[in-house]
Amino acid sequence: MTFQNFLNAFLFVLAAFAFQTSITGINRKVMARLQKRRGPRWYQQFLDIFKALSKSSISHGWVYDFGVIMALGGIMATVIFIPVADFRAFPNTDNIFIISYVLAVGMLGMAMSASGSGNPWASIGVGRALTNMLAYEVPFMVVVVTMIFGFKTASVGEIAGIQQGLGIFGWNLFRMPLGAIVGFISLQGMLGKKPFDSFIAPAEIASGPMVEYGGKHLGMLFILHDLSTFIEVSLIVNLFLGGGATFLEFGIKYFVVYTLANLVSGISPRFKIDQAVVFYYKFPLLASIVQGFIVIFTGWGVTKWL
Amino acid sequence: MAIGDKVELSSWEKLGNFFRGRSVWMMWYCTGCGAIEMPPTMTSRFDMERLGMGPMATPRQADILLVTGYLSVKTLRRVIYSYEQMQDPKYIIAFGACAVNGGIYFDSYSTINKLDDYLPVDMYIAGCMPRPEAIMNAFNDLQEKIRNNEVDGWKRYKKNYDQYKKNQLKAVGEVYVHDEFHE
Amino acid sequence: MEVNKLKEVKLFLGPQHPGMHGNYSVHMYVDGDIIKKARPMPGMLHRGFEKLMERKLWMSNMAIIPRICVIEPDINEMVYAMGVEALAGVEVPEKATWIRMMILEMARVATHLFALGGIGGPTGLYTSMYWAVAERDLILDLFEKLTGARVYHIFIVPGGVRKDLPEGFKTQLGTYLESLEKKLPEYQELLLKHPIIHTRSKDNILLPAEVVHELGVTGIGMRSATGKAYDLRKVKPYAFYDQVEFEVPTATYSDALTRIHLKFQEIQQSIRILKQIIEKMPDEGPVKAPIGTGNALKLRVPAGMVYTAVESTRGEYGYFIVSNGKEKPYRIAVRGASYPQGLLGIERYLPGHRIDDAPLWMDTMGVCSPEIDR
Amino acid sequence: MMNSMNNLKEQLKAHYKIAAFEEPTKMQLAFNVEPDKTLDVLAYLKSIGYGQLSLLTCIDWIEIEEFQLVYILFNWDNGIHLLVRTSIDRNNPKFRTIEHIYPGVKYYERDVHEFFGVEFEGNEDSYKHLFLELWEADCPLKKDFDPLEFSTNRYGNRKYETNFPRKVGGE
Amino acid sequence: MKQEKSMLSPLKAWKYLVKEPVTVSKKDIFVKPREAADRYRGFHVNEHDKCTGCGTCSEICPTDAINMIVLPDQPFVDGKKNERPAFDYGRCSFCGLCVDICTGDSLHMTKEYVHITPDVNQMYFMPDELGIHQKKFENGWLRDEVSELLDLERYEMKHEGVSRKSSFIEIVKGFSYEMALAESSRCVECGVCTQTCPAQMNIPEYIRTVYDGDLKKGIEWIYKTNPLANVCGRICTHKCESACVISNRGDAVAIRWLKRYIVDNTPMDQYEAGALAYVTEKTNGKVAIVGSGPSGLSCAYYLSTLGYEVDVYEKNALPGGVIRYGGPEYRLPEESVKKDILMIENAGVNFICNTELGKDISLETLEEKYDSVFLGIGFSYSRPLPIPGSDNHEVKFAIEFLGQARDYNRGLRAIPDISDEVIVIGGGNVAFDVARTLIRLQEEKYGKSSVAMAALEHREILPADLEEIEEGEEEGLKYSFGYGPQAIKVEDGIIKGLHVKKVLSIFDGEGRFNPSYDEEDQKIIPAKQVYIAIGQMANFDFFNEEMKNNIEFFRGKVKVNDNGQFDHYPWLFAGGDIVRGPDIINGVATGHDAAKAIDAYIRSK
Repeated sequence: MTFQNFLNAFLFVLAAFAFQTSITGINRKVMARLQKRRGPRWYQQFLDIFKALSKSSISHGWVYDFGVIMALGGIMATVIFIPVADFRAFPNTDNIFIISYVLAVGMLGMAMSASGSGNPWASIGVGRALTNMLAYEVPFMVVVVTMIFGFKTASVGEIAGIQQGLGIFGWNLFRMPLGAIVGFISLQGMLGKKPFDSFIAPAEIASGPMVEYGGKHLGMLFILHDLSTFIEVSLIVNLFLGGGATFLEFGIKYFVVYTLANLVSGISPRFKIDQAVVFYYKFPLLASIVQGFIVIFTGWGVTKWL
Repeated sequence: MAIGDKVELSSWEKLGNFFRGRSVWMMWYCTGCGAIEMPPTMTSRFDMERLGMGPMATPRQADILLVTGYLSVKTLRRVIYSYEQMQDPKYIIAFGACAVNGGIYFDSYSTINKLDDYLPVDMYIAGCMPRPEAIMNAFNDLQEKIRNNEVDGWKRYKKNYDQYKKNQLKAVGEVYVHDEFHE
Repeated sequence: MEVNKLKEVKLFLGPQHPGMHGNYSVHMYVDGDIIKKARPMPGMLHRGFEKLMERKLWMSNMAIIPRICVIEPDINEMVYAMGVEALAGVEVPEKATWIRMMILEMARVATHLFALGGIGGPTGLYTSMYWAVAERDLILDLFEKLTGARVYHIFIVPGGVRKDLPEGFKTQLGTYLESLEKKLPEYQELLLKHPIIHTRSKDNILLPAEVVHELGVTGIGMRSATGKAYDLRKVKPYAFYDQVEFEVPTATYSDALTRIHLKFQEIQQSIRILKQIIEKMPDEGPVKAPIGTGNALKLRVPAGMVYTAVESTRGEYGYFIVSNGKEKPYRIAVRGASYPQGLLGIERYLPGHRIDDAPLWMDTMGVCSPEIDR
Repeated sequence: MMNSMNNLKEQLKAHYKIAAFEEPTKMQLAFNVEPDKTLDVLAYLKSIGYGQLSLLTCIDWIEIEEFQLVYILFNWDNGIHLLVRTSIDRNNPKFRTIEHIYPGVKYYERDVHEFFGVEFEGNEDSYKHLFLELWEADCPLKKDFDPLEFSTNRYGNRKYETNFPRKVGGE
Repeated sequence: MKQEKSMLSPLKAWKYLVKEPVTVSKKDIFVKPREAADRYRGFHVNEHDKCTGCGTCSEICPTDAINMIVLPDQPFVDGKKNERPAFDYGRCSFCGLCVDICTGDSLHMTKEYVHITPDVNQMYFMPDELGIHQKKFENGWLRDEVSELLDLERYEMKHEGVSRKSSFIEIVKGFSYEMALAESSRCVECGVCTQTCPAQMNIPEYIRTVYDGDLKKGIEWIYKTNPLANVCGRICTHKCESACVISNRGDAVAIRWLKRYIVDNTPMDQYEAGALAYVTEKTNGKVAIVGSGPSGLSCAYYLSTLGYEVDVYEKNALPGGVIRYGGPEYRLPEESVKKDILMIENAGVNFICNTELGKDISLETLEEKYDSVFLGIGFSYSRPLPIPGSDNHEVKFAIEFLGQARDYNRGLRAIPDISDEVIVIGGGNVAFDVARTLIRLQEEKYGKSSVAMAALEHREILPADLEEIEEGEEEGLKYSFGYGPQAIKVEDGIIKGLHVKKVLSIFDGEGRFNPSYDEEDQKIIPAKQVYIAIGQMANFDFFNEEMKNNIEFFRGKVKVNDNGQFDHYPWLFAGGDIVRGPDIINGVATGHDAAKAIDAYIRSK
């Protein structure tokens, strides 16, 4: 752990933010195309975030303020642990359990802060968000555990590295197709994209947890959202698409995954929250368990592969 | 402070205006019938997201309040609520005739006549109702004015708060939103 | 229903709420996501129309009446004109009647498209909303060509219409109808066949047939529950609706999905009617009959009272007009078509549903807040 | 259809001694009913198929000091609109609710109460304001209420600071 | 109902990723906003020179958005007010009703629709030929015959057929109730007529009473400014109708006939109550009125209502002057005149007939006896025609002849001495009155008629009313318009005819009266009598020398101030023909003005 590490980590968080924000901007244009229109400038997302930061902001109590900071801190910390290509800010810390754990700090901070705002819509939103998390985490964790069991490592970077050997067919997408499908479905939920965005549903609960956020707090929330998107999409890329040998390769894969998630979101209505839970506990959970059985009992995809 | 008076700004504020003038979020509140031209403006035909504008679900997140036409006193209470919840800097665009001088409802007992008595208006659009093109032009003009720091409605509201409050109370009696259950 | 204060939260759904189309509000108590008690809160758009109309000349009222319902203004003009004509005993020329029907059906298509896209709002399928509103905008362009305004047309006046068709209008309308017919299956595929839409709306927000009568719900709500063609255009044909062929889509099981489907089918039927109108409308002929003598300032309508109603997209839309033989109406009362489902319907039948269903109730039943508030 | 109209007339004549009918337009029948018979007539009409209450409204005949309540009923099967009218005293406007006959009337009664001040005994919510909030002035749809005066006093009118001839917005 | 469900069908929407969007380009929004449709109801333009300032747009406006603004530097013309509409876009609802009802066809709507401003005052503007931004835009919504909101065609009254010429029966039948109602409903109540009417009659107000069916109120409105209601309802020169804004695009409202409808159809008791509604308590003051013509009667009535003691001196046997002795019976029946004069008498006016100023009583006596004197002597003498032969005893003069004819109608004398072939010289309304009276007398006396007419002016520029010319032709008048009389051909003291020459021009290059003739085209129109109706004049012999020196005369009239007061003689007032020339309604107006001035004068004394 040198100063260089910390500098790297700092620059990495900045780069991750810039990268994801640009891609969000580009994706807004893609979505616009789907809706038969032209869409905003590609850098609009930056303008939005900095605009929000430039505005005044009020506090709803220390829980509210602290929650946001805690969430942002937690998420930034998580970003540092994400392995991208062969880059590690702090070597050997890309353990998936660490990532999940630190990520949870961020989410908890968020939930704390939103509840602290005292708005009933926010409370309902937080309730829904936690339910939603519970729904997608279960099948996703089953797949991840399967993967850890299969590859005998919990390091995301290593899991990605293992897949890189056999060309395109070395990816877990082909090794564990069922698991990959579950992964993508879970990603939709993690990103809060439709059909699993009932916790922010504007038409129902007026954007849920975000209802009381404005100004600087909202700006931080946007940064937080972009960073957590980066974490989640990177995880999927690393876990199922073999990460990337270079930044470019990783970036392309990242873009494809995120755009695909957006496109699915663009043509989907949202589930009600109970329906979302039911949905996750049906096919994805079943598929993940089946995948687990396949890997554990046959080794197909891990030991028996090409 | 009169409209258009320029004040020397710090470079932070200039930078702020740079962003504010390019990203303006509107509050999703259909206060009157002019709101029927908002969907075309928002959606594919006129696509106001090109200007960096989009609807926001709550007043806290919004920068701009669109008063789309007439305001009944009952709505005015809620609009005042909403406006005061918005974060500075905030702007108001008044749509159509009704917000200027009562419009077609000038003799109605339940709609106000002059919006700027109660809230500071930054821009008026003529028409009943304004076409999407006019609305888009107004947004564009407003953004330009924000970038040039010519919009100061929210400052006026703070400065003349007592006067605004007095007018508001005269019209609405009480700026308190009652519960329908009467329990 | 006793409200448990500890468990249940009071919420204002609207008026400033993205799920609300228009300035309308529902106050409710929720337990988690379940609505325990709901009370409609109209009046945010109350302008006192019935009073204002008493104060204006019979002809000046033309400018104000379309504003009662923003989404479908033309029915107001039609029903007002019908009432005045009935009182004055004026026969509308043939061509004018066809033009009126054309306007009404164009408005019906536009409104249904808007509502169909509107389903995308509460369900989150914004793409369909973006498409449908842009599609509707093309009808507004046609309206602008015909009437000179996009939204408030002020075109149907007592005695006929204000102007003859512009040149080439029938062709333009025909072209548009064809392109719309090609586009409609896309909505079917994106919206009506979407499994998540099915999940959300099938067997949800039911409206049993007996409830319909209890509330006085008309329009799609009534037809989807009773299975009968209770449409004023069939039951009590006005204009030339008895001279065109069309079907009234009905169903016997009224859930949200069925009502969305009916909306979609009504668009198809309206297109069918519009095509027949284009065919049957005479090229020549007067489009306005003189009503009374003298100029519009001094128009007097003989004393009497009459109730006229037309079928709007939301049901029976009526005006009760009382004249005492002066230049101004003595009293006009408006029956907003969404009055029953927007007020009593929400109070009685929303509780028990989830918060998510409230906007869907508004959209599929058709609740137009300005016409409730007036 | 004409037959059902005539039948109806005869039945009303036989049961309730209503003789004077008007036909404002085709398929529409208007008649006056004594206030104390109104509920019976409405219940009877509902039983013979006039299941929908389209509208309840009120007319302020200020010169003869009367409120005229108009119940507009509709039968979807034969397409006949009925205008059942009854008169009550303008200075003591009270009537009974028909919520037990047509439940849908609840909000119409609130409406009439709000705008005309008619009290409907039996309708629990009818005293609440539906459209107006914190309203202290007189009932606005009464003929002696002047909205322009009210509006001018309360909301004011704009005085433009302009002199003519003057061009606006010209560069 | 079959409700299909498919996982894959929504995916088809992805095809729009590669299709062109439907969005309107930024250029079409910001640089040059999309052109609106041809009928678009955008911002207003108003052609100021066509606009009459009638304010009808303001009347119809459902939102009270149109205010009529007085433009002081705008020239004041008959039939136009110097007001122009200003639009409050804080009110306007863009319904276009103002365009549809515009009487002058000046107001249009353009295709312009973008107006954005932070300044609220910019929402109020007065449109001119260019729009709100002084940029030329195409017209959008225009009025056409379908959207027309005015009623442009007059509801014509019934006329007697040609057989009318054999009697003095009144030609024009009055309006029936329905027609009066219909005709009154055409009025837009702009008040341009009021402004044009010399007497400033409250025309829109009394037309409104016809429409409202409250005729007593109508009588009151009429008597407010004109006590000769019956007379003016029949033979007024109706300057108001030529000014009527409806006549810009259609037929003027029949204001005169509506007035006649009111006076004819009001029950007598209501009529009297209406006519005497303004009578107030007696005050001290005595006024002498000389001449009982329109101006004298008007002055007498208003002074009487103000409470003065009024004596009217009349040289003839019956009061009324021109209305008694001038207008022909078939236009102005005796009962109408009687009714008017009766009302004036009832108002408290005292008539002293057969007393001529200068002969039977002198001005000095009047000055002594009364607080103030009003001269309404009128042009009661015909202007002679100085051509050879005009001294023949068969050359008759219009005023004298008409008086004789009226007296004959009243049964006060025998039929005037008329021959069976006559010619009338002159082209004014009086000439036609003479000619058509002659026809009737000839029919009565000889059973046939032969009346010729000659006048300097061509038919198109004849000063008489069009309807007179047309009706006269129907009745068989033989016209020689455009022929100037040169001499009356007399043989042995008996008139044989009139020698006329074709007129080339009436005025010379400097605008002086100096007719030039075509020597090639001349003829002799046979006639046994010649009636001269080329104008009237007054006789001012009763003024003493001092007064004659102090009073300014011009073109046969006297010069007085705006109130009818003589500059040197504050007790002396004048009105009617000798102030403004021959015209009944001018007479009424000057009489009324003088009455107010006399009131002020007596009070100040």
